[in-house]
Amino acid sequence: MTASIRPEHRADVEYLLRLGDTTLILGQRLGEWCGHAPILEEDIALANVALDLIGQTRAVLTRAGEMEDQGFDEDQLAYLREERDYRNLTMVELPRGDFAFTVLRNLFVSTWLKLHWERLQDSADAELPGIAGKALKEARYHQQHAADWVLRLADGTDESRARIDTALAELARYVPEMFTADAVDAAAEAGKLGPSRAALREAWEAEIASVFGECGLTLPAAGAFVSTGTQGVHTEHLGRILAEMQYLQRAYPGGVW
Amino acid sequence: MTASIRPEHRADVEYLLRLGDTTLILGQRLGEWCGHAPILEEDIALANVALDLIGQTRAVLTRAGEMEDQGFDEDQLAYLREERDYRNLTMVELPRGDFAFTVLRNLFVSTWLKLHWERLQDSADAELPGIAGKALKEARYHQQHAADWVLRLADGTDESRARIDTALAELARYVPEMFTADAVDAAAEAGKLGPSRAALREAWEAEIASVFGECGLTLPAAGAFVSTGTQGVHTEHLGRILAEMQYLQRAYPGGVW
Amino acid sequence: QRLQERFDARIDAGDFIEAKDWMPDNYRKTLLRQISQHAHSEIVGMLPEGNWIGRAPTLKRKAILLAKVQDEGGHGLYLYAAAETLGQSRDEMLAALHSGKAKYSSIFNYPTLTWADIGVIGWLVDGAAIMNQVPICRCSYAPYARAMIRICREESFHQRQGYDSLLVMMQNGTPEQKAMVQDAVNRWWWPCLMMFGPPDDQSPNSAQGMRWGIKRVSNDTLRQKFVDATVQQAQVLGVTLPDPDLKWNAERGEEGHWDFGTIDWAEFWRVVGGDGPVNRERLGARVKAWEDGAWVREAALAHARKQQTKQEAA
Amino acid sequence: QRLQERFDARIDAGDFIEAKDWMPDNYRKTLLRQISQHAHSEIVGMLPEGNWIGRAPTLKRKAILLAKVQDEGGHGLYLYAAAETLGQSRDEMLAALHSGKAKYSSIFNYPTLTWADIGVIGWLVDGAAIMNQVPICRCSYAPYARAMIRICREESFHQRQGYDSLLVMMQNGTPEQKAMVQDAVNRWWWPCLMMFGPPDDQSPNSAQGMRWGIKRVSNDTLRQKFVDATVQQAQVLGVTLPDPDLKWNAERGEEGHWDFGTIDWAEFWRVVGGDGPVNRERLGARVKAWEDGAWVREAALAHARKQQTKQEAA
Repeated sequence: MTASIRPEHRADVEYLLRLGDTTLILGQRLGEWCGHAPILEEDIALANVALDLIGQTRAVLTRAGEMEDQGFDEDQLAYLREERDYRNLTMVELPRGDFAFTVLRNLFVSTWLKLHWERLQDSADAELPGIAGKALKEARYHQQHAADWVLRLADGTDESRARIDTALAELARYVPEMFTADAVDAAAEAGKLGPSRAALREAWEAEIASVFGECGLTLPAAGAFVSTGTQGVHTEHLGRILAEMQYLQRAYPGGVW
Repeated sequence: MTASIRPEHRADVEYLLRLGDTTLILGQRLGEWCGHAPILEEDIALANVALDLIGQTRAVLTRAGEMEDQGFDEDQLAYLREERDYRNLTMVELPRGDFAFTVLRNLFVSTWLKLHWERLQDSADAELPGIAGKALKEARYHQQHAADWVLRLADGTDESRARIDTALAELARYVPEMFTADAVDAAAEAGKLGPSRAALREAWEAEIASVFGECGLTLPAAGAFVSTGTQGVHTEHLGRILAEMQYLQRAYPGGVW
Repeated sequence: QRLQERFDARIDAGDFIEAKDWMPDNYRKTLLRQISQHAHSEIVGMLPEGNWIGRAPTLKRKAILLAKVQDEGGHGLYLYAAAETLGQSRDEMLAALHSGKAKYSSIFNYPTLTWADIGVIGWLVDGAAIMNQVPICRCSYAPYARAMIRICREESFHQRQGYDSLLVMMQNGTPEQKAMVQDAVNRWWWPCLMMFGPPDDQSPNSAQGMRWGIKRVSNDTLRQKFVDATVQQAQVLGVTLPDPDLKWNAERGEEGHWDFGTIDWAEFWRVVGGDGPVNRERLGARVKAWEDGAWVREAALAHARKQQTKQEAA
Repeated sequence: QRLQERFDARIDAGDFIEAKDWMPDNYRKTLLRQISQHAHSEIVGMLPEGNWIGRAPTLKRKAILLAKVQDEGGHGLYLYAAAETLGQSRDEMLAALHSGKAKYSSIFNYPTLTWADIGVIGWLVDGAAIMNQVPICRCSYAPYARAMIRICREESFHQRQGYDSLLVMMQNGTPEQKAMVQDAVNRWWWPCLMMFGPPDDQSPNSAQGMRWGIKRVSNDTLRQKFVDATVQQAQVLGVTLPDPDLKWNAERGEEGHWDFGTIDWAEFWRVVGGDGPVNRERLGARVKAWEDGAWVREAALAHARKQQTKQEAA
């Protein structure tokens, strides 16, 4: 492996990259907590979520590489694309923030992923149902873990409530992207590869509302801004993540690990 | 430019890399302040110091490449070595810290560099005297700028004094490396390439004491620990600096900039 | 009344107004708003470029970029100084920036995603800024005009450096580098056209600005001039401007103009209104720098007071 | 007195002591110190490895590393739980760590400078830890012994994974990768030998530990066993251990041993005393995590209290 690779911009591949890059970059962010969490149990739990996400990434990127047909494996796809060819939800590339930001983001993203995995069990693709079945169990646990913490923090102290409120205000801005469908979604839906993002909005909002309802939080109404990481236009944070993540692959061309 | 380069471990080249890597990495750290300094004048001043340091780096690494004789240019040397082949003072790779840490480190390093440039004006090397003459003027300004701020902060408010005290406690640990000579220093001295680090201690301590004397600071006595960046054994910070600094060169092999 | 008449007459005669001269309140306010906004743009503009200092691909490019942000800081200084002649302190102007009351150029609410963005900012963003700023060198308020003369000279230099760095990549670079340049142009082109402000028929303040000799050329005129100049440069560079409606129209004006497509003014107003890609990050970074630096400024002040006391005692 | 005699008799008979059993104060204190130090080592040990999670070179290696640090966190949990049976809370133990009163394994005061360090930590550091820990699976204090059995099983797995990752690089990697592995071995070898503690004749606590069945094998014996086992593995790997005095001595012991050079005990004591390469960073990171997380722990507590009040009211 040496220079950058560029996958063809095919709708089915893009669809999988959106999933696989979202789990990859969130896994990367959660890995940053290692040794720095508020209690040992959370060092373990966040490492565990990250581990699951990296496992999901491996399965999804491997499948994306098979579809794409230039023979790219999971590591080439994870490590050798240029920034503009990553397709993750913008939300996951934001800095790890404080623990409130981390668990609220985990709640949002794991719910979004869970809804995908549920529906991907019925994908017409040969591999995705199997991948989704395994990932679904993990996502349910991730969602539960995040929801438990959101409840605790929202209904804890004044400080923890203020921090959850701040996190919500920051993250809400990146929610519309989760449900703004485009041609890639339309093709996936038409081809029975997987659901359009738009189709998940109602269920997602209901699940979030059910958690929020227990602790008096409200999801802000969506603004006009729609972030565009899933279309490859990211924030300035992704470039820094990639500089770190890709470093060894870039610095040791032809290396075997 | 593609894979990593490895300069031969020749004493004269190592000697120059210690200078050039120190200016390079300190310049890199100071660049992080851009847009984030306490007042606009300091955004400008720190960018200016960084700019001077990068200029010095270019001259010194170019000369090191000529001596080394594999035809490496300044950019290959700056961007394509592995971590263990960098030779900067450990002190400069420490995170940028707060403004007190930044100006105190600048005082320590610019004084150290200034003493080098003074003596390098008499180097037997064909190029170094010219490089040193230009750099000396810059280093004097850097030293003055840093000293002014150390005075202000040490004799400012209780908070600024506490911050300078903290910075001093942190930095003092990395001072002994500045004056612990080894075979590279001995060879440079013998070959009239430049001074041994050990020969600069007295003058450095006197200049620092003269600044410190004005504001009641005292340089702590040296402990047993001697950091080893100049011998290529760094802290965990350098790897992260390099991941950022080298990213484009690594990700775009054969690129022309 | 007499003062107002004399002021109008001087403006009509093309005289320059100095800080000590009488001027109408609105003239002062309009200038203050414009100069401080311009100053804020210089310092907020350091952020998107600062994002790439650590990753500049060669030492030469790193040095050029450091020199550029240093210049921009300098421009901020001149402009704050020019604005201060109108009776507002820099701290007051910064407070207005930090509270969101004062604006800065909306172009800096777009992120710098690749190294080519740095070149494109030099070429297009600085290019558009120069188009906007050259007429201000003849602005009726002399301190502002003097600051602008110096600034425009440096900006032209930055623009050439930006263009040059793109030219190197397009002429000698790898296919990946060329694609990176084209991508950056695609992202920055339309926001740059918005830098000239809303269309003339939707720009209510323009007429008064023209009358006062603060504004010399209309938004649409400047925008057209920018497009005409840039199309040629894009051709030399070998990039495509992302506008299918772009075509030469020999019929317009004396020497013809380039027609261009419709600007998405909804986006413009959204970003100006605070809802662009990185508005929060930019303002947040400035506020954080200011707050984190409070203890430094207090220390400097305390030290200066102590020094003064000592000198007075001596 | 009777209790003491009965306790001694049980120890002599090789019985296990349980938490509810009577035990001498010093036995309790010694165990507490040792178990909490071991627990602290697990969590401080997450830091040097955590440093490379973000840069792991393949997804598989990233997953393996995440699983490993997760296991280490788990080991910390078991060990804190085992120590708590002796009457000190986890928070008290952490307070002792953060104040510098309690120690952790000095090996973690060395930095992880390259990716190969991660493999070498698995191979050598975990290898040395296992040598130290296997005898503790027969420790007289049952809760500690039970925790160690589980821990040793997982550590062996980690050691194999570390060794395997080095083997891949040494057998199939580039020359740069091989050099990276050799360099990591050079840096970690001597500190690993120090992990067994001071020489037997300078280890005053060892005798009492042996008597109590807390310590089963002496420092020097374990160290020799580690060297003997590791030399072979190094040969298979194709790396050179950085000790010119290393040579086979068929005369020593029944089956012979590898002689090795003199350990720099001054360095050992300096690092144990707090003056190693990254002591401050490691402890600083733990203290910062604890302080930054205070509001989270308070919130969890406040929430639990509220829930309890609700339940009691219902």
